Amino acid sequence: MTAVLALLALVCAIVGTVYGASRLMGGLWQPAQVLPFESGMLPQQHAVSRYHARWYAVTILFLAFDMEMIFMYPWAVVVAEMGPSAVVEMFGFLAVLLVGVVYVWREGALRWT
Amino acid sequence: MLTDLPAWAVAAVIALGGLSVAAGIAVFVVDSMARATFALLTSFLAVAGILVALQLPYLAFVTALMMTIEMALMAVFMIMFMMNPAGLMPMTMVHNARGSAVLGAGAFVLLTVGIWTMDWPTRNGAVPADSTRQLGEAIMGSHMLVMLVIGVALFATIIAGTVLATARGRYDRFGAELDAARPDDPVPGGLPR
Amino acid sequence: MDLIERVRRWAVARPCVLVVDVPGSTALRWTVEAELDRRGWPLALSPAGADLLLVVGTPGEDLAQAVDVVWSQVPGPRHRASISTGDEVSSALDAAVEALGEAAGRGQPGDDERPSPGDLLEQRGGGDHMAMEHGGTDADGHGEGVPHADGHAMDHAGMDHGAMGHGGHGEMDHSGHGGMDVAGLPMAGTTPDRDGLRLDALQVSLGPVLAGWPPGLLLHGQLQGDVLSRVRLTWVDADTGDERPASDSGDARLLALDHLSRSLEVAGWPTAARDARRARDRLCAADPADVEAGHRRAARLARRVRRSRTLAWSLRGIGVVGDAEAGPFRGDVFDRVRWWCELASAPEPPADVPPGLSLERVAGALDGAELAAARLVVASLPLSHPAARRMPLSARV
Amino acid sequence: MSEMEIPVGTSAAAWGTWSAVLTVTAVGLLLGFLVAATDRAVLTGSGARAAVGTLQSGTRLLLEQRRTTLAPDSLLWRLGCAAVPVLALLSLAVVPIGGRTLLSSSADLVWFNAMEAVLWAAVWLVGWGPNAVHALTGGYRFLIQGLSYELPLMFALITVGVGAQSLRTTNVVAAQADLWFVVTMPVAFVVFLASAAAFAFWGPFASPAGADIAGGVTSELSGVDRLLVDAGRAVFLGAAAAMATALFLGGDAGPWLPGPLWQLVKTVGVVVLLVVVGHRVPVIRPDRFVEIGWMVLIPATLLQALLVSVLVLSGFYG
Repeated sequence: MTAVLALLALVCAIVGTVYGASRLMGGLWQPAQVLPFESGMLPQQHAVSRYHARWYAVTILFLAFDMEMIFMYPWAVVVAEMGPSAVVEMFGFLAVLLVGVVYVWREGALRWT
Repeated sequence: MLTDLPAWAVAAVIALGGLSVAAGIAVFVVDSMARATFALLTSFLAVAGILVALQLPYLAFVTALMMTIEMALMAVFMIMFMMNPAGLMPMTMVHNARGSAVLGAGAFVLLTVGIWTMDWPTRNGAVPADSTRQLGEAIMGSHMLVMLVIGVALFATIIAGTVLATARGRYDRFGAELDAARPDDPVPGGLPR
Repeated sequence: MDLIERVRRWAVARPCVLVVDVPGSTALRWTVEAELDRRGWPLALSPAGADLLLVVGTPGEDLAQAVDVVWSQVPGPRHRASISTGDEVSSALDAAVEALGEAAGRGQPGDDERPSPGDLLEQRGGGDHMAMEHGGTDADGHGEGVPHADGHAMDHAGMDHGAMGHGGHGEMDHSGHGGMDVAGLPMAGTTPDRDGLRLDALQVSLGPVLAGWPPGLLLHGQLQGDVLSRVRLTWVDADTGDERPASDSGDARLLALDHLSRSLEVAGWPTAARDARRARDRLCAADPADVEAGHRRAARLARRVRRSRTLAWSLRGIGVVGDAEAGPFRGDVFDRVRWWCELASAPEPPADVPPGLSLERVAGALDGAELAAARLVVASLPLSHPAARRMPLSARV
Repeated sequence: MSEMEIPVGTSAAAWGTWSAVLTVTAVGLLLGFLVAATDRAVLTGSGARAAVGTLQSGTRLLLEQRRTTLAPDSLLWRLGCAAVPVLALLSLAVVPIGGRTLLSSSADLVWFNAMEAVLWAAVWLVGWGPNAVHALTGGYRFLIQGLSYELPLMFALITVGVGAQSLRTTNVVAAQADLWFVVTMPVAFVVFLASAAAFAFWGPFASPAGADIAGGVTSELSGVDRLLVDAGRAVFLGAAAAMATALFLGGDAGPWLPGPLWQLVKTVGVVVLLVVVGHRVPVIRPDRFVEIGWMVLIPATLLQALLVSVLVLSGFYG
């Protein structure tokens, strides 16, 4: 793990160097102060207002389904040892969740409304 | 417990623990919903770092993975619902600040004191060579019931969450008899139905 | 130092170009795009990615203002050039890259008279002449069934400080912000949305300076999430009377390829869009062998586009225009793309393309559409331009 | 004393920490360059000149002025920009280079997955930071695209784990001594590559940086900021190609040539395949991809995992 820390340090150093090199190459320019691009018109309001994500229903499905990953990664390495019962149990578990997915799909919650 | 760990790991646990707490405090200090969310993510990533120091790679990586995705989605909801999400207008997201601060600090002190003064059981057995495999054996073996219960709970979450969160359902899409060939949706999807 | 300067000059020798089309200079733009393709200079999608701002044609007053705003957003080293005749394209690009190298070599932004964002907003706040205020001929070009799209909210939302606090804006409430500005801009107000929720509505403009967008078109609307509503379309500088030559050599195939390249660019298919531009370039050529090659390219492109299942899957069901008035443009975006394909690959120059749809019709089709879908609809539909209607088709520039 | 301490043949143990780290970084940057040059060659049809062109535009971005917009969230914006290349290079820690990985733990595949997941936050921040409508839209598009590809990607990785009975990359490569996994796991292979394009938001999955929203998350980036994000995307794609080689194409196995050369040949092959095929299709719109991801890709990858589990139980993989 120390090697990964060293990698992280090196990569951060590289990013820092790139910024430094840009200052050197670019002749120490200040960042340009500009308006956000709105195809030539001036912005009328701050863009960072409440943003209504039309796909919020998908997030609920995802968060629930995602939990099974906690089990499935460790399951993957013990399949052979545990035998057929492990496969049956895991795919039974997934089948239940898939029924949920089909329900969500039929309700139209995978679409942007 | 910590005496089982090498000195660098103890140092890492303390440093990351401090970072985690500091980031947690930052959640309530910053104005912007985005900053609050990602301060919380920093806190979780520090916890993942602690798990690395405790030599539990799988739990560490999966914590980082899940928490990042979940915080990114939390940002979506924070910015969807909270007024002034970027903190451009002065505002505060805490209510009863004094009371909650006292409560929070009290709980924190209680837990910390508990953790450090408690007489933890000594480890019997060696550190497993492969903690991921050990976890898999536990889930598929002695703790199978946990997985099954959680499976049903997740299924219930999916159904309940969808029912509560969506205004339109299959009857709006396919008609009262559910016999429409193509659903009536404001935005079509990738599949015909 | 000398080495660094030489590296700087080399680095900008193939600049990213943001092309500003001026209405009525379509053929000139084709020449410019062909030359850029030949040189391998990439096209920028926004001023942030551009080094060279290239104005093709002579903009009117409003468009010139928009170009100024865009120019203020281009990072240094930068250069701005305009081209008004076909003969000067190559020499103008050479001069531009030379000037850009000059600017980059200096290292310091010597010419950097960039107006500050505050100044730009201030000008507008002072009620300056802005393209926004122009209703043009299509001032009431909002779709049917849009409540309160009286143009008034559009013109003034966020212009005078605290305007949103005034009554008379229908559903606009202020969700407790009291009309305060931050850094010169107000926060968004809330209005009901397509699905009956009350959501923050962000006033946005699309065009006139936007890649893959019809030249001179300006869209005002509000975004709730990424759903557009209260759409209003206008032409910039429409009231000044556009007396420049309208478009092309009279060959409808060129127009079709132009629409195809724009639609494919917006649909995110850059290699196909490049093929469309190349076919168009060949078809424009004087040499009959080149024209023949252009036909073959166009036919190949048409085949490729029509066969693409992903494209069909992606564009189906968007921007459906139902009635007979729409003529060949009936159907969804994919139907129209296929129609352009048919036109582009026709062996003989087809008869005239039917006139485009009025802005009111198009604005109606955009209302309640998602941003990506709206872009595709605009790219796929021909629009009637007052100037284009008035002007006879004339020879290429 | 445990697996984290015992460097099980890691490159750091074999070559020394710093030379291993430098090798990983250099390989990552070269892979990114390879991807960027191939991409440019296919996009502009310019052939070998694309390599010079890539260097040229990289230098151009290096000397270009940076920008700040009106009332941006500068801290989060810059953090997001810097995080993209950092995560891309960190994901290479579990990609075998010369038969060794920098990090060798019992959960290597999860590490790769986690680096890609942290990217969700980074890209969203790049879109959120500048307080601009196009960038913001792009950031949200990345998230919904992520919701659609993430689970299929996880199932693809898990399928590999099942086949090898380990989540350690070097074990996965070793398990393919007799038969490359791509033969029994074609669906997982394709889904993995498609997901790679999706988390690099490139090619058919480029809608977060789409032309229809003026470049989306990249629309307000100039200078170094743009360089970092673009380089990060390219390195991520290159890292994914190298990972695909290790997970599905037998890593460095092959006759006649030395191992590292085989790995290089395969990785270059995957990159070229990915770029050429990726540019043959238009952008897949995220609102349409949701249903494909959930109703087609998840069942397909699950069937793939089931098939591989049955093969494992039958002793197929030895």
